[in-house]
Amino acid sequence: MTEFLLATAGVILLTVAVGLVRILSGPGDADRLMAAQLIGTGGIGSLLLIAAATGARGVEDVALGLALLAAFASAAFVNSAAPAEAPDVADGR
Amino acid sequence: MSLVVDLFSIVAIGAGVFFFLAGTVGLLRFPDALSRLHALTKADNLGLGLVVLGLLPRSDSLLAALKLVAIWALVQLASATAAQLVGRAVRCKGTAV
Amino acid sequence: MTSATLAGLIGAALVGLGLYGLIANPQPLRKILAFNLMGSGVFLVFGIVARKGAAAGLQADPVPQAMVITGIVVAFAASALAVALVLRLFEAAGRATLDPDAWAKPPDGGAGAE
Amino acid sequence: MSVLQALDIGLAFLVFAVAAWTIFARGAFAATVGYVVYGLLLALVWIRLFAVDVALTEAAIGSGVTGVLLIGAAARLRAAETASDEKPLSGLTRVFAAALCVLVALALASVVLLLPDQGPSLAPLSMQKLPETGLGNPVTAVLIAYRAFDTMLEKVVLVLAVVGVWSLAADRYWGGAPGEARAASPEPTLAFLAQILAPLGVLVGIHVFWVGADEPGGAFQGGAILAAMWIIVMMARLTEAPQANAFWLRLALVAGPLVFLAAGAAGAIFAGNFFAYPPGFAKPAILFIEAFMVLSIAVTLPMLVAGPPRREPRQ
Repeated sequence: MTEFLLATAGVILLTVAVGLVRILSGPGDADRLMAAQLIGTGGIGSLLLIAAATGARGVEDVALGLALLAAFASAAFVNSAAPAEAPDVADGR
Repeated sequence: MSLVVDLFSIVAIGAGVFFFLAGTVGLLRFPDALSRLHALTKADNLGLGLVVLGLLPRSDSLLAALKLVAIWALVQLASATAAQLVGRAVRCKGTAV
Repeated sequence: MTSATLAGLIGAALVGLGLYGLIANPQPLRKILAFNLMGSGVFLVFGIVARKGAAAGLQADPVPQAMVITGIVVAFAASALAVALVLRLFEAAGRATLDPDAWAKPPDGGAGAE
Repeated sequence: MSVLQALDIGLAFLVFAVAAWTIFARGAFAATVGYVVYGLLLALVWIRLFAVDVALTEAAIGSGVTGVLLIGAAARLRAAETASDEKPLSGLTRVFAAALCVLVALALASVVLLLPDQGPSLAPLSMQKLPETGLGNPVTAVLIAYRAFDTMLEKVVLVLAVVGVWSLAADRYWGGAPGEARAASPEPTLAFLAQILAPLGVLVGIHVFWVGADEPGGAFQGGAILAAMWIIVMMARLTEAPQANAFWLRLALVAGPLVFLAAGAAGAIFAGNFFAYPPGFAKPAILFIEAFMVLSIAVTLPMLVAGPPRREPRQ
């Protein structure tokens, strides 16, 4: 079972790596921001699997911290891209 | 009993990995940023949910199990919000593309 | 090769990579990034010392771990100060370059003096 | 080769590749996003080294808070990048620099390879004295008891960093608030996220601090999570950054090192040595000090991210 957990963690990391190659190259900043999202989800998944396999204690808290901070990159981007004096970005709908 | 648990974990985590794979395939194949965003946030979150589901019976305490569920819920929230924010950045061309 | 040794080797490679970025990247923000990379490489080398000091029922020596924790926090404080300096330079002068020759020319565009 | 080894090697390659991306990427923004990814991968490596306390710190500070700082800076410096008048290094200098860096990396790598399998360790000593502190987590014991003086000085460094950042303010802004004013209508999506995330994050932060006595966690990690929650609330413009001359803010900034120093001095009087804790009373003393450290860290990190004051102080 341990082997299975580790192997799945590896496969998830691999898919994340392949996704990162595609996403980090752009073309736009939006694509690049998705990289933070991709590694957030995939990284937490493989973190939990590795922890379950190796029996490291207290790893749930690390994953919890990562999950809390998963949206921070996008939030920081939106926050600094749209300064306060700019008109509120309309939805265009 | 432990065989049943193992089988459950293998099926759930295996399905989770499949969705991670599907998400990456979507990233590679979809032509524009918005549909890539769609593939990424939907498929990967389902994948993480299934991985968490598979790990649930293996956690050693109720608190640990609750934490696992909380992790998944928080990632859901973060992904949904980030997808909204990034999607909006794609739409208003001034800041992206 | 153990996973600890592997992490140590990655640490060594990161120090080299960060040092190169620090020298070769002209923009100050990129230099800050490179410096952080170098720092985390050093932390990883610390990490292998901790892992190889596993004893007394512990899986890693706590003393290097504690030093890395304080190190990460101090590295963040230093980066924040550096970023603030770069942003202030940009705000005050309309550009953020470390190239002394560039300052001889008048600025072309940018935020302008405050 | 076992599955674990394969995973370790794959992880190592991934870390190295993302690190190389942050150095060689074309745009500063792309590089900073790479750095956020790198921070998260590093947390995975720390888990593999069984240093969960460090992984927690790396996750909260290395990836999360540093990410906000760098992405914000990259977005603001975009204009500087397009109007860049730097000339890149000449080819020859580049080759020399690369050679130097390869040499440094090789020297470090050989040191790593020459380390004995069972290195020198302070682990037995820290475990031996652990019962006297009343703690169960030796890393916390090192931070707050065995090497308390170090940690106290490190808190002073944080305060000095805030003073350094604040001192970059223009004269007329001295004592004012950093960042933009509170928006009349905050960005709705971000506000939604912040309103749900902040209460949960405060809970998690306090939990991480509290379990830090016995399990992985502690004042730095808990404080950093609390700090992140204040940062997200400020980013959503639900609240604005406080004025730098606010008395409560300054008190909160120095409370950690001040209480720590006072406890150290009290140790000299009551326990016979500077930074000694009286026997049987060590754990309450440590938790008391840590609580103020959490407060100071939770206030210091957002102030460092917010930057120097940019508005005139209100009287």
